Amino acid sequence: MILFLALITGILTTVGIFLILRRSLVKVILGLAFLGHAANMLIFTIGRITKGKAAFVPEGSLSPFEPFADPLPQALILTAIVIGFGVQAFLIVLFKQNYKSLKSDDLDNMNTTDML
Amino acid sequence: MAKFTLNLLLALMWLFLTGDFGIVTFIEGVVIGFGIIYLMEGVLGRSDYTKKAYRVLKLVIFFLWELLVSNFKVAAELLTSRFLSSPAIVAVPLSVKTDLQITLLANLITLTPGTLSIDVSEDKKFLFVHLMYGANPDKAIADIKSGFEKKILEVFE
Amino acid sequence: MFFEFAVNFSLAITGFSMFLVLIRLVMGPHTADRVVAVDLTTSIAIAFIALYAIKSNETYVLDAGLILGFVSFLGTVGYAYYLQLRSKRDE
Amino acid sequence: MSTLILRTAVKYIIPGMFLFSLFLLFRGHNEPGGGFVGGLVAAAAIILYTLANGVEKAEKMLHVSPQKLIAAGLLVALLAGITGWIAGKEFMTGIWLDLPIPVMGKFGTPVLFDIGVYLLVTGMVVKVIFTLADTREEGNQ
Amino acid sequence: MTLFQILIPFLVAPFVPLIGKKREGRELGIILAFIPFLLFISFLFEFINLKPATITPEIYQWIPSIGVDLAFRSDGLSLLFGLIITGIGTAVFLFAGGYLGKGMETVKFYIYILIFMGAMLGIVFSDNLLLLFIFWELTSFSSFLLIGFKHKYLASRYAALQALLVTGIGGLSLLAGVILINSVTGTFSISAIISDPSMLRESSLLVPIIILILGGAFTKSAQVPFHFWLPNAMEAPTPVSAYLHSATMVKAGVFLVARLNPVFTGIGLWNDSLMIFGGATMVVGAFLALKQTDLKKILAYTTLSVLGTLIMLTGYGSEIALTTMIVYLTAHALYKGTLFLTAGAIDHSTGTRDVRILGGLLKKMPFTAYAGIVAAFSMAGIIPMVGFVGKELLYETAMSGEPALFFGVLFAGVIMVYSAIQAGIHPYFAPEKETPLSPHEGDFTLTAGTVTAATMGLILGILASNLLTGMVSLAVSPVAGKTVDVSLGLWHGFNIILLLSLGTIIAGYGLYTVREKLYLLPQVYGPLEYLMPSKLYDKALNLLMFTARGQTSFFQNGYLRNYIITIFATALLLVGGYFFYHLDLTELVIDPSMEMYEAIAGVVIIAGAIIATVAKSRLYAVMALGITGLGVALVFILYGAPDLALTQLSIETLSVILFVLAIYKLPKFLKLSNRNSKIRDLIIASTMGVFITFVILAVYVHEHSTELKNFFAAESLPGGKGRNIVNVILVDFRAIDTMGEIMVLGIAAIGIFGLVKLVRKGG
Amino acid sequence: MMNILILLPLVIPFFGAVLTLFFREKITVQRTVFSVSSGLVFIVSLFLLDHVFTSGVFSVQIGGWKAPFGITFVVDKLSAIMISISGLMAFSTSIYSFGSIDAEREKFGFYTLLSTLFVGINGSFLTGDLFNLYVWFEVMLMSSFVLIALGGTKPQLEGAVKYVTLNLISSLFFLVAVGILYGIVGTLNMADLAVKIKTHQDPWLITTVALMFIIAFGIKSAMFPLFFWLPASYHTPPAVISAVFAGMLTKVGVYAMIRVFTLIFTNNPEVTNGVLIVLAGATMLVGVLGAAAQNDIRRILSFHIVSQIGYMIMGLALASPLAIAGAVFYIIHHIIVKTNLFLIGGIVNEIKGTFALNKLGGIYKAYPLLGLLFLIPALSLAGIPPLSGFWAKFSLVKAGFEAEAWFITGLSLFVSILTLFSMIKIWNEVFWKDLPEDVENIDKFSGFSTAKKRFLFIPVIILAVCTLIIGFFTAPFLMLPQVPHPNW
Amino acid sequence: MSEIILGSFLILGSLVILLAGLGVVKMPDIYLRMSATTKAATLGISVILISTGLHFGTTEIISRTILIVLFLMITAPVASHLLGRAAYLNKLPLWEKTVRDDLGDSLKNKQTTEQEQETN
Ligand code: NA
Ligand code: NA
Repeated sequence: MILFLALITGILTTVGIFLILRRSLVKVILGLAFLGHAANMLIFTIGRITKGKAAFVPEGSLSPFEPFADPLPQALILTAIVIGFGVQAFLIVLFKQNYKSLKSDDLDNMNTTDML
Repeated sequence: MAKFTLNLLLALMWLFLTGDFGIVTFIEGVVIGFGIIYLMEGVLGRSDYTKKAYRVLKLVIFFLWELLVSNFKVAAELLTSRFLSSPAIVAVPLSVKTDLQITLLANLITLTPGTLSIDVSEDKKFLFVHLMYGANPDKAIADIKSGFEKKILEVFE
Repeated sequence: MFFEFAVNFSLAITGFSMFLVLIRLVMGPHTADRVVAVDLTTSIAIAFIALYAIKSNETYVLDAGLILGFVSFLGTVGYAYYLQLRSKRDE
Repeated sequence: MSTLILRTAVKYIIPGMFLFSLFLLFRGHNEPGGGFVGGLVAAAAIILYTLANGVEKAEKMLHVSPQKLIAAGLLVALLAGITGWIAGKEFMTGIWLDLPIPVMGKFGTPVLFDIGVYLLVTGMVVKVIFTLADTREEGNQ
Repeated sequence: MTLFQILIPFLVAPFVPLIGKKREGRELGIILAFIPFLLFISFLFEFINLKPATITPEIYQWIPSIGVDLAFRSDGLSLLFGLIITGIGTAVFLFAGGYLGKGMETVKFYIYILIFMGAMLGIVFSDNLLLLFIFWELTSFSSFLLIGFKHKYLASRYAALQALLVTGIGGLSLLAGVILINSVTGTFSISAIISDPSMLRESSLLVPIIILILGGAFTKSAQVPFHFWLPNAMEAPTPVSAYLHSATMVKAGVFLVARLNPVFTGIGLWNDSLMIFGGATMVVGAFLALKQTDLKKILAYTTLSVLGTLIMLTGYGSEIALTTMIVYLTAHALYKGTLFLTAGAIDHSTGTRDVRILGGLLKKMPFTAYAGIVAAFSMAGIIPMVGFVGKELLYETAMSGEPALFFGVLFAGVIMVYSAIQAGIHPYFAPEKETPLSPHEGDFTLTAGTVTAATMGLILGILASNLLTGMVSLAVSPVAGKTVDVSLGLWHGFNIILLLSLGTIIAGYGLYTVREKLYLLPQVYGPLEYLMPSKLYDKALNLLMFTARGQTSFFQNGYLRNYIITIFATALLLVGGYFFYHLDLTELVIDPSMEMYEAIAGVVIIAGAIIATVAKSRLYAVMALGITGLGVALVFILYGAPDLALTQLSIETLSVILFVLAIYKLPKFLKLSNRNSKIRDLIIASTMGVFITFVILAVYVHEHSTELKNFFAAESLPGGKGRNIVNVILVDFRAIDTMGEIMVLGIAAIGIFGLVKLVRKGG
Repeated sequence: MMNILILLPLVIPFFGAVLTLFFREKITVQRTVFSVSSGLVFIVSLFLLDHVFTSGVFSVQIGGWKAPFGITFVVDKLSAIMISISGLMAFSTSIYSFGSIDAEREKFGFYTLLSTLFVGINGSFLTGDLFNLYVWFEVMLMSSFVLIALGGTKPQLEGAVKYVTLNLISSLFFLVAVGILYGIVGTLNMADLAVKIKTHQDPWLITTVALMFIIAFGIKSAMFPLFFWLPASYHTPPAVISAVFAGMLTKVGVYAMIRVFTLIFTNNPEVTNGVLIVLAGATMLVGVLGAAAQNDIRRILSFHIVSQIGYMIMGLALASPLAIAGAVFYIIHHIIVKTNLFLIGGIVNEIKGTFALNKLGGIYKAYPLLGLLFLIPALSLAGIPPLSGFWAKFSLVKAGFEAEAWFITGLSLFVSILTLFSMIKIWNEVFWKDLPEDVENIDKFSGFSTAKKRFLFIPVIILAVCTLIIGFFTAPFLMLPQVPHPNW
Repeated sequence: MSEIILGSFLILGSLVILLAGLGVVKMPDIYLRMSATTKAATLGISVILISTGLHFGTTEIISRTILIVLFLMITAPVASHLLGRAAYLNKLPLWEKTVRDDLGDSLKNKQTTEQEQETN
């Protein structure tokens, strides 16, 4: 199952990078979202996974019974997801405004600020 | 009155959600429900909740039955690969008046066999329904009117 | 014994159904068709989750089912909103 | 996208969603949920309303401006942190009332913090949606 | 005391605007000339009372941690330079006021030149190499400001930049040398280094140190091949040329070489380099002076020649050579400063500096004429000028050396005479010609300085056996690193050297008579032109600009995907390369077992991922993202992370709504990338994917510490009062993370609002 | 008391941000809140400085949860210095903003965003937890995203796309690296990481992560070949925003790099420092050449940031105490100087309405004081003694020679002459040369109110004085940082 | 015993869902697809959810599953309506054998629109 998760993470990474290399800004944003998924999956997997048992303290007990999932990577991912959402929302709007001013979402039209 | 009912309903829902039917939870639910209704003031229209339990029940049972039947029909359709004949979009003249009634009708129609509500005319006089079997559209319209619409009208009488 | 089989079988069937729906997602042809597919996928996921709740005996999983219900509906409304704006734009 | 059916359905759905969102918020300390998801569900309810009725009506329904919600959320979170200082402990130390409350369990600054999160998340999402869905000024662009 | 003396000019500089705002230039000049003058007097007293045996450095702590102190040393060499700096300074200060007239520009001028003077004094009195370097750089920069004084002219700006770059490069070389010296000896103190040079002389870094130090000295003193900036620097106002580019700053390199001579003398590299470069500069400068018609250019090229001579003499290293160097240096400062100032006065009054149209000024500008003629005599080495003493010594030294150098010295000597006639005799005695302005003598500010300086040259010559001898012996000992007995005299009787002098004078005059033909000489011959250092400088700058543009448009090419590719390629090369190089595949834990429901979640994720890459419409791609999000949420559910699943699902949907609201206005289709780039991208992307996969597998080889997990589990309920450990982490254990996170959301909201609602025109 | 003080650099601007949110319509309130809060942060930072220099490192456990379980906030010499610089920057830019930011931007949350930006920056300096550092980075980045795009002009939007995308990629590398590190070691507390890494069975895996951090922080700090976002965007927003970014942001990346590579990843210096030194050299050179090719004040200055990041990385890579002290000194110096140069560029723009060299000229004649104020930071940047940049360069060169790193040291010297070249180019074109004849001679500045003029000049003067102070009274600053405390 | 009943229900529910899956693939136009799937999916999911609730047997869980079912029942048809309407507004082609189109007629009466055919 580690292999399975590792593979999925790898595929998400591949897709994410492939997408951010597209010319369409929408695809770039999607690519970043995919990379976000990949990062989350990576943290999730690499922080050691436990099948099925969430990190809850059952009623009548002071601590959870082993085995339970490591809650820390989950907390980190949650933070990362939410941050990612904020960033993605901003990116989407940035994209919208860019489209408004350029009438295009082609990144090849967005290089006036770099030119000599 | 309507708001009060809604408030109680919300409190009840709170009980369901928590799965704890104690009095404190109920009061908690009432308080929270009140807050929500306050927030939505002006949005909720007047609604009349009186004892129409029987008619509601009738409607529900009728609906569930129709739901079941519809699935068998679709199953038959798909499994036998019998090709559909003549679908159609028809305009069903509405007797129900209020938004809630129209919505209810539309939803029930959608959940039942071979019919799918697509739109309501702007004057709320027609419901456009897609029929899987539109060979005899007038019969279908009549079925709707005598089935769901009638029962809904009864409930809201 | 049978129940366990039933759960596994149902999991497999719902999974397969999701797969079928994904085929429609790919086939399209119109965006609205794809939206139907996405909506259905999320809906079926509710059943999947419920079945998994039984299998793993973890009831908290069902909360995800309720959320998924909201999400499915909200998403569909969003897509429909898009399609409607689109249709306006195209006129 | 004002269809009668959607409008009517939404009217009856969203009180439940609000309720559910608060439920998620308050029991999040003990079961799945918390300020984030709670806030997101509350925001989802408002979004539904917005999509069905337009921004203007949604603003009216909400009473407070989303920006204030954001500010309030941050403030509440900060206060939850500072309470630790007031109690003579470190920043963000959990200070608990010794009084059990149903669903929530106990009330303490971490719960207050979660409420801040809830407010902020709701405010944030709503603010964004209002901004994007607001077609009132589209005409002059 | 020395600190105070050096600080004075810096302290006065900020107040110049106050003094000068409403004053005539000459008044300002007179007032400010008191500063160099008073300093001159104070140095003079010090010089008179100097007892070489009792010199102790004056030290103030500055940055003790790196051994940089405000350390000063007033020995004969410093004081001689101090006298030149303040003495010529007095003349220049006086002159400039009248020359420049009233106005803000004059005020600026005095600020710059005060700073320069302070810096120059700093160089010569520093007993700390780094302090010396600081002042060194300050002279370069104030020189930059002064060369570019008439900055509205491109030529001025060009020359200023050139001088700054050339001396700047030299400065860096010097800095490197100084730091290396420090690394070897552990000190910056010049006294300490001189008193025990053995550590340095035996160091393995000796060669680079010498080269680096000479790099600094040679650029500053305009030695071949760095000489080209000096003639260009003549764009500066004439007082500047007189002061910086002949009398003082350009001699900083000579000073440095002289100052460090006791450390390095006797080392072949040191002496040979000085002789070769100095000799070459002497000859090249002299040769280039041949065809000049502009007074200032004539003076500039002969200055080059002299600077070369001075360096060469130091390289000679014998006592007599060093003595010669000091005398020659003093003489040069006096006559060249004067000649520059008279050139300025002539320019000021006639409106031209072209010797071909100057003439007959003897009567119209009698004082200037006096100063010019006396200085020219000194330059030509005619008795009884101090220049004569210098030249006699020079020939004497030259005769003891290599024949090549001897002829070089003679050649330069002839041209000195020739140039002296042109600059100091010709304008006064040649037939009068039409000049742009009708010539007249300026007021005393324009003449007092030159007359005094010229006369000083005369006096020093006449009093060679006592006054000059005293001065020179004090100054030469620090250069030689030992007490040198100096005995100078004006008259040595008729001897071969006198004969040589006579010969050069006659030859010089001879050249003067054929000057019209010399003016027509080409500057350089044939293909040599392409090797001219000034051409090379331009070429280097062009090459720099070409490279700069080329590499910038290569790297910063405007295409986001190229940037991204570069980043990932770098990551793959660095991180991936390192990783796979060390990865031991046999160690990996590969557990291919998989439950059916896991596979379903996997299929959902992968389906979404693949669709996203092939989707041809934006919304379709967005849906694909949603599908993947759903799959990821399922994975979270399967592995015990319900909170993650809830959040993931909600957020995924909200993102969809945002996308929908943002993109509905866009055209539906997008097909922008071509096939080749897709393949390239796929290769990069999948390599990265493989890397990530293997990293996960590699990390699984060893268990990690579960200390944190156990702590959170144990403390969640008792300490955090919650059963949902993830939530307790979020709102309690690591609440400050969450605090930052909600802040991000808040900022995003404000940003989005601002971005949409605030659209400014233009930009 | 210290346990409160240490958090104030975070809490004060946080509270300020909240206040400004509540007073959206009242610009005066927002201005006051922001400048007072940044002033307060500066004052607090002085107390922190005092404390670390008299009593040493101080740390606090957020929420009272002991390390490594809770999040640690640490103030040591390095972070105290960085905090004080950030306070100073916040304060001076606040004044400049009053004079230069348009009312619309002020209304649309400019001060809120600046506040949150500094929350993120200060958080990054103070935290002792690697993931928490990620969070503060994100706070900082998000604020900067908005600030760079706020106003929505076309160049801003175009620049923002690149800025945002590439920085997000950096964040992803950072996040992934932190995740992997947790997977390997099982902890996030920096000090704990340092301890646990030393005894780990797979040092090569740790080094892999270390290299990943080089990529992540390398992008953030605009290192070659990861710097592209910077020259693409830094010249697009209003001058004061460019100034804050130019001064603070990349330096936070370098700061993080110094933290991580002096504290955590010390196990394989041959590889990490080897990589860093090569990249440092390339960064210096590519940056300075990029600047040489530009013809716009802010673009020149932007490329120079890249170049000078190379110096800081060089110091880090040389890794001797002097080298690190030099790198830190370089950071301090560069923040002040570069911010000031951008502010001065902004004043030039206020006067003439452009940053383009070919449309400028004659400023020195009309505004000699501005010329002087330009020369101070410009020459400092080029390392002309005895200005601050010289001491930075000096320390690095000395460290380089001591490490016998001849090539990089020589390169650093060569690059400094090119820096001088660029600064003189600006000086020549903007200040010295006359206004080109085909350019309309406008002077918007003379029409400004006295208050506005003061708002523009005061911060420039403050920063110039700081540059002079650091240059002339270098001793305490050069000793200050030494090596970051190895054991928190 | 109850396990056998619940198990059967689960299987039944999943089969109904499979039906929806087949329907969405096989039906020729979007209206027919929705017609087929909305009810099938809703029914199937509801059956599975209720069975799940009964399996766990606590009020908490049962009430939770009932809530989900109710929510689905309310939203599913609304969603279908929205999509159907949107599809119609986007001029999605009806299946060629469609015999009658009142909605189209009513719209045509209101406005004349040029027919742009879009396939995506
Ligand atoms: Na649904
Ligand atoms: Na549905």
